[in-house]
Amino acid sequence: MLYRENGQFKTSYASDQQIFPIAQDRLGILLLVAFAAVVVPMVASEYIFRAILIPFLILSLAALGLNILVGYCGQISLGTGGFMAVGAYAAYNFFVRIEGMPVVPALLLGGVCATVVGVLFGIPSLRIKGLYLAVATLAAQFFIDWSFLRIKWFTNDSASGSVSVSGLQVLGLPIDTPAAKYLFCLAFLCVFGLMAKNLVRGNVGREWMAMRDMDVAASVIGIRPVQAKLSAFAVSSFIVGVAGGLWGFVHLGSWEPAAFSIDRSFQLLFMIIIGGLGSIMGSFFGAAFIVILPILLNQIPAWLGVPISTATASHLEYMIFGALIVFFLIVEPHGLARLWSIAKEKLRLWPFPH
Amino acid sequence: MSNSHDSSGKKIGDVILDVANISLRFGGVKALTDISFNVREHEIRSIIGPNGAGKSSMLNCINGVYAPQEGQITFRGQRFSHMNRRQVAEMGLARTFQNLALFKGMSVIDNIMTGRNMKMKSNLFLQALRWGPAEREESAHREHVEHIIDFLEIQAFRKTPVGRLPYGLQKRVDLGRALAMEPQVLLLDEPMAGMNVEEKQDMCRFILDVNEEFGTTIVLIEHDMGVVMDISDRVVVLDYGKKIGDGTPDEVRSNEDVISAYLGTSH
Amino acid sequence: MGFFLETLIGGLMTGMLYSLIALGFVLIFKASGVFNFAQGAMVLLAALAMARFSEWIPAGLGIESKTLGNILAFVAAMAVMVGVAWVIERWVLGKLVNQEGITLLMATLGVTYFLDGAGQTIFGSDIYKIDVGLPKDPIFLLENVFQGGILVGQEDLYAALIAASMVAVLAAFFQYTATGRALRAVADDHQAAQSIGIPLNRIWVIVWSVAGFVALVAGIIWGSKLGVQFSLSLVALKALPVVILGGLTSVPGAIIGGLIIGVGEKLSEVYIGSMVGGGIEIWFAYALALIFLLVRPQGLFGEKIIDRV
Amino acid sequence: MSTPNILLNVNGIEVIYNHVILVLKGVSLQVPEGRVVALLGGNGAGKTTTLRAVSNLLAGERGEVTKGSIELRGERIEKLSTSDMVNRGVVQVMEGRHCFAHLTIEENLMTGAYTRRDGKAAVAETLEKVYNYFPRLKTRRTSQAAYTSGGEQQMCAIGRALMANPKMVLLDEPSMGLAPQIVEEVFEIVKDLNTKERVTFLLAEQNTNIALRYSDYGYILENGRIVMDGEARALRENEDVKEFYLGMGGGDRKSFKDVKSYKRRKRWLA
Amino acid sequence: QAKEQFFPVLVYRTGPYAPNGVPFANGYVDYLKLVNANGGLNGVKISFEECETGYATDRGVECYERLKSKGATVFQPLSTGITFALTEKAPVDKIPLITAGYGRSESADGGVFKWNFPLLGTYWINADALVQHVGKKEGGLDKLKGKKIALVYHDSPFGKEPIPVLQERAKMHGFELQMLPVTAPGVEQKSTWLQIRQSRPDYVFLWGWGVMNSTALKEAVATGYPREKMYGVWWAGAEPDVKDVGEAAKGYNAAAMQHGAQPDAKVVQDILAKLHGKGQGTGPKEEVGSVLYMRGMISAMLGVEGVKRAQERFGKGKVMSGEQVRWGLENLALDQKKLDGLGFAGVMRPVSTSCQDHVGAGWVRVHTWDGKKWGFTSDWLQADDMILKPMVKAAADKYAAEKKLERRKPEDCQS
Ligand SMILES: Nc1ncnc2c1ncn2[C@@H]1O[C@H](COP(=O)(O)OP(=O)(O)OP(=O)(O)O)[C@@H](O)[C@H]1O
Ligand SMILES: Nc1ncnc2c1ncn2[C@@H]1O[C@H](COP(=O)(O)OP(=O)(O)OP(=O)(O)O)[C@@H](O)[C@H]1O
Ligand SMILES: CC(C)C[C@H](N)C(=O)O
Ligand SMILES: [Mg+2]
Ligand SMILES: [Mg+2]
Repeated sequence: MLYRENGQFKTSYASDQQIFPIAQDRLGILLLVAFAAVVVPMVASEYIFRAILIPFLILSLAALGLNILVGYCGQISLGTGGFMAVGAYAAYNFFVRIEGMPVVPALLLGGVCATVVGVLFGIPSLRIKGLYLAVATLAAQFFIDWSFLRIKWFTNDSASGSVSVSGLQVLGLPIDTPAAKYLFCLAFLCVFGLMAKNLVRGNVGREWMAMRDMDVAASVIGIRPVQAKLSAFAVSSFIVGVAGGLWGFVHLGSWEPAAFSIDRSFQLLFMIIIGGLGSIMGSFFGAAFIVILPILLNQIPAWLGVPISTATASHLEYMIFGALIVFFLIVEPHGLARLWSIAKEKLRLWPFPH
Repeated sequence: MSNSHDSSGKKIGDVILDVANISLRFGGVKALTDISFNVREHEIRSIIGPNGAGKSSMLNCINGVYAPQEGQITFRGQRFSHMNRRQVAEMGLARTFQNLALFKGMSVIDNIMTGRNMKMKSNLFLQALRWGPAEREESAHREHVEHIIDFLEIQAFRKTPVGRLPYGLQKRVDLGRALAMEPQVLLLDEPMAGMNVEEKQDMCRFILDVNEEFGTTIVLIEHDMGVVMDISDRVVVLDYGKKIGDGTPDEVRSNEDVISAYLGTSH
Repeated sequence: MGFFLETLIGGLMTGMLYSLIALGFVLIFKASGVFNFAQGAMVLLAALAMARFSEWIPAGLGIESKTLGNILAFVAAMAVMVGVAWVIERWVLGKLVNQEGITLLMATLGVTYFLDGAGQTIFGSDIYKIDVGLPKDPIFLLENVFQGGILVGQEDLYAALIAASMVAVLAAFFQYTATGRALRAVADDHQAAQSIGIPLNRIWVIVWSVAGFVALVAGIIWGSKLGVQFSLSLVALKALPVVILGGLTSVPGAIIGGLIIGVGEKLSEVYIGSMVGGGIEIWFAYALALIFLLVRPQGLFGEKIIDRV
Repeated sequence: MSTPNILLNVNGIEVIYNHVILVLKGVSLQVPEGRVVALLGGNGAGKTTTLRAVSNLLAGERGEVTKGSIELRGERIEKLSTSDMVNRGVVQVMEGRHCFAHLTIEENLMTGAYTRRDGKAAVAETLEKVYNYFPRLKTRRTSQAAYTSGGEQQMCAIGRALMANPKMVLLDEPSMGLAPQIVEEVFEIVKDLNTKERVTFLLAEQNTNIALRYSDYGYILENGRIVMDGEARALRENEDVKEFYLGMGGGDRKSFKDVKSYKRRKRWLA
Repeated sequence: QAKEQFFPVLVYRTGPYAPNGVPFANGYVDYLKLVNANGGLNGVKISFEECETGYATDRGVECYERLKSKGATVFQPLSTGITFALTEKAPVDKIPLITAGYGRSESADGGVFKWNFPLLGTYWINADALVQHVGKKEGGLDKLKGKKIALVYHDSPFGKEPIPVLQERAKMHGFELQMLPVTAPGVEQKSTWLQIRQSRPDYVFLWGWGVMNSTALKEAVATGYPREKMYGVWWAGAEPDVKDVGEAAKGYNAAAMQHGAQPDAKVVQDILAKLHGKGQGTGPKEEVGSVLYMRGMISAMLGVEGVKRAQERFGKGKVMSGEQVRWGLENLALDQKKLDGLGFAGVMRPVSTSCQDHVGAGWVRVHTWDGKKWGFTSDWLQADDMILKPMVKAAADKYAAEKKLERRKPEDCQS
């Protein structure tokens, strides 16, 4: 039906404080979740699951975590890959070293380890800001990478540094089919997405944003920088760590530190910038853009039946991808999420412009 | 509560804030030299002076943004050689900023809600789940903030990101955020800059209301002498970091030093 | 002792080479407030252009002299870089005036992808050679003092000299000329700079061209050291700790930062790395930068981060 | 339409920010050469937006002129860049100072002379002139702009514009944050430049009182529309203007203390 | 619709490893084309599609998923990292992996790694052969006592593969092993080579790939380490590794996975005549027959022969399934005659695999760069099974235990 806000009067603050104050939005989200949980598993092919949907969900989750830190709290981090690695390797250790450890607690414990490491590396943020902090967080990235390559204990003494897990199950249900894996990730994403949304629209979220927008003013109204920043690091690394665990356990199954290299850190950062800093929705948009677009671009020549060589195709893919990034930034510097909300705003006003 | 508009009828209390021999230097620049003055409870105390006199720096010392090299500040009986921002805020001191220090990416409501952060107690987990108490707390504070929004007459802009508001309204939001802290002492740094007469009148009304209804003590920096002389109980005058006058508006107005340094003859 | 000195000198030389790349970052940041992620891609593109033109031009025109061939190739490669600068201004930055730093950074990322793709499409993705006659053989100093002498790479030595002189020129330019001042103004506030009539578009073309020139020089030196192929663009990653350690806005900082990082990472790798299994230099460089930043958050020579209400 | 002595002609412009926010809804105004024209109006009326439209600074705010035309000496200028405008002698002093934070006060001023081509000596002369206007700047000349006080920054912004030796200045809220005498001085400078050097001014001001005292003509803008215009003198006498913009409803100036209306207080208590 | 056997082609023609990835890919594709030109697999045409992995594991996995759904029946991941990831997936999807000369060394054990085929050699074989070779140079393995060998390796699973064997050998013969990791992609090696200059190892083993190799050679030149004492893995012994170092790399040695650069081989001449001669070749003509081109060709040939072998059992002229190809690979019997017939005379030796042995032949030669081209400088070497067998078995058992797998039963070997 028509997308209208009119006539929906809020009679209490609680109702105005809902996640999606507009009824059509609520309905839309419900439908979307239902679609994702019920329809998609029935229609998607194995390739779509394994190569597109599962990576998309997991990276969305990681982007969501990173967005809390960068988008909401304003602390640019390039150590995300590292924190994901901590989550993955820690979960791995819990999983293989403790007999009978179920998957979900292992992943959550992995997240907890990532939290600890994240907070540790977050401490410099109390002094270092902006791009300086961004580059400094690379110290975390490279150090963590190195540790997992070099310290054999972390990889259960595997000679190559590569580890693998198998036989995942939740409450006796095996997670081996692509659809099961997909639903498993989807569940994580929904739960964490909801919790993150709650956080950012509550007091903690406001404290983060206040730190981001103007830290002096924030401290003057009584926000404690230490607490605000470190809590952002903690929450963010927790989510990122869990995403790392999922990436290793569910998507790759077997991985080496390179799976969480600096490229991953950059990739995640790009996702949230393109998607929209400080927007939960933006994390999803960004992940979709960065995960799916190259795959699509890569396949377009094949679909069109244009016989160009792989090299040319992937160079073209790079060029088009780069051009699209620039294009979207020019259209809307605040990311796809903002573009989306402008579109909605226009829709709301339609057919009366302005 | 008094309903007289006359300053003589207002209960002015004891000294709540006492600034003693404050000196502040930045490298070679002496922003403040040996400044002392006090502020009494419930009064409206103005600080005036030419540009660069050190007025904003004075406020910055009071709420802990700057640490003066010398001197003490006594607030509600506690003495500090330099103030801790959080502690000061907890003790009931709030301020607005000359160069708008709003949280640009947040909506009006959220900006004002941040003023209540110290009063919100529920922890991270409760907030993540929006479990009962967290939800109730949020609603309660939201209600308070809505009152402030009504009071400042910015209902229409509730959800607008503050960065998009015109300057004058941003100043109001700044005030709103400070009010949300329910402060005992409110420091206002040029709250009326960039407003026309009508808007200044509104702003004065807000300030006076707060002062009278809640007994909030106000420290005001302002360049509009009309406003300062009309609403303040006492005025401090700074010039080049030194105090050159202190007293009631009438006393200050007739002080020769003040006239030559600041007011000029045209006033 | 001899070995220590050798490592030290090796570190200093490598550091200078990092500085050369860091310089490109600093230049653009200082002059437009953009953290140019594409610096590495520019180095690669410039090197590719130089390498291929120095094959194509002599072959096409039948030029025998290697020097002449190299000079022509240099000119052609520079023309490519100016073209890139123009395109970036016209299609990217010009449309993003007054946006936040992070948005601009992201845009340069788009540029990176584009240049990587375009460069390899045009110039190929094989490994190519740049030979501008930098001597490759090592020289040995103080052979009478230390057994075996102290090894110094001649190529590195030349490169270091070139880097140092470029830094000196650029530092003076920023501090003492009116254009330099205007550039710094642009970095502070695009809109205000426009309001007083600084033509952002022209300025940006110039700055990016200069950065292109720096990239070309860096590309030639690194390219003749490593060979020209894709990984050249990754060298930029090594310049990041240098830039922040020296200060994002300081030209001389790029040099000092480079020296500190170069020495720090080589010494650490050789002396600490061998105890813990090696491969620590990359994170050590960053950790070193981090430690310096804890003391000076704006880097050694960077402008103080303004934090006022 | 433009007669020779109309320097700036703004013709029914509409401005939209971010593709959705319509701010100016058909604003027209003329600025004759050598005059001082004031643009008045409350918060959010669209004064700044109008000035930005003229100086072409809208793009950076993601705004655009979607209707109408702007002419400078008969030439359409919507497509020009800001620096073209400066080269044609039109300089804007932006609202909110916008000094170059990392540059010293003097460097700020000197960048203002970026477009000057008349030699170092002439620039130095203008610099001296600006220091004469604002002695306070001279004492703070080596200080980084970010670390000067609000008023000092305002002076710096005005001074910086003057360094370009403009033919026309778009002044946005020059009085903001300045001490009363300085405000007076700024307007004296306006008058001075206007009479001696025939510099044309278009000024957006909240301080209606002083703006109307120093200008020849005024436009009042509310909600993106011009609601009234006329000779400054006439406007000053207008009853509505007196009440709403000069705070002198019904004759004398009211004390700020007495403006509280019962209605509002009641709402606050409720 | 004609019958087609689909061959996925994972390649990297862009990115840091492109200079090495391209000739390999060209050889691979050219061979497939050649097979088609010669009438296909007993009448079944080969169709193939390239997918760019950039040598990145996640993209490799994506390629795998994509091409798998198009009916791929045998994968060659062309990266040890990707192989590790796919080793988990292949058994589920029932698609065999050929990792000729790379991958997990323990996957030589077909009893555990049913779907992996590290044909022609694993890194353990490579490392062992090199030790034997330098031993011979010294005049006997016992002469290695007290010597020092530095291993300069790509800091990744690939680079770490040879370590267990080298350590084992070091223990046996009493030489010292100095391990020097190089962070990928390997453009910064100054400190590595300073350390080498200081510790003066008798030999340097270079376990590199891509730009790391040429950089290592340049640093060796810059620090004056004799190239003659450097021995590369078989992925560090091709033209792109030495090309831009040129003369200065003279004397540098590398293992050859049987073949070297052999532009004169019959199969190469066939390709030149039947493809490049008609303008249907892939890549530049001059590179046909270069080391990596040959390797690509051989890898493709192994896959093709696997399919053909399967057809022998399951029906000639039919399209084979993954499981059938797996059987074919497990029962390869490429004797010299067959090889010669295919045009590989002088290029390689017979290969025959079995249920237990997924390598088929562990022959190594050493070739040396003379400043212009690679030429063989050693006899055939063979890894010492006495040493490797138990190691492979132990490692495979460990893997099986971790994964809770059973060793394959004899009857499983029949299927
Ligand atoms: N960048 C922007 N994006 C969106 N809306 C904007 C932007 N700038 C201004 N506006 C809107 O345009 C309207 C007019 O603003 P403008 O700044 O022109 O007013 P003004 O008359 O200068 O007010 P003031 O006296 O407060 O400076 C306001 O409602 C404001 O919210
Ligand atoms: N952080 C700082 N570093 C250096 N100098 C400073 C700093 N803060 C203030 N100053 C200087 O101290 C003096 C007083 O500044 P302050 O901002 O207190 O003036 P003010 O009285 O508020 O003036 P205005 O009315 O113009 O706002 C000024 O000359 C200013 O340049
Ligand atoms: C061609 C590649 C398989 C070689 C690479 N070094 C690896 O083993 O990963
Ligand atoms: Mg001030
Ligand atoms: Mg305005």
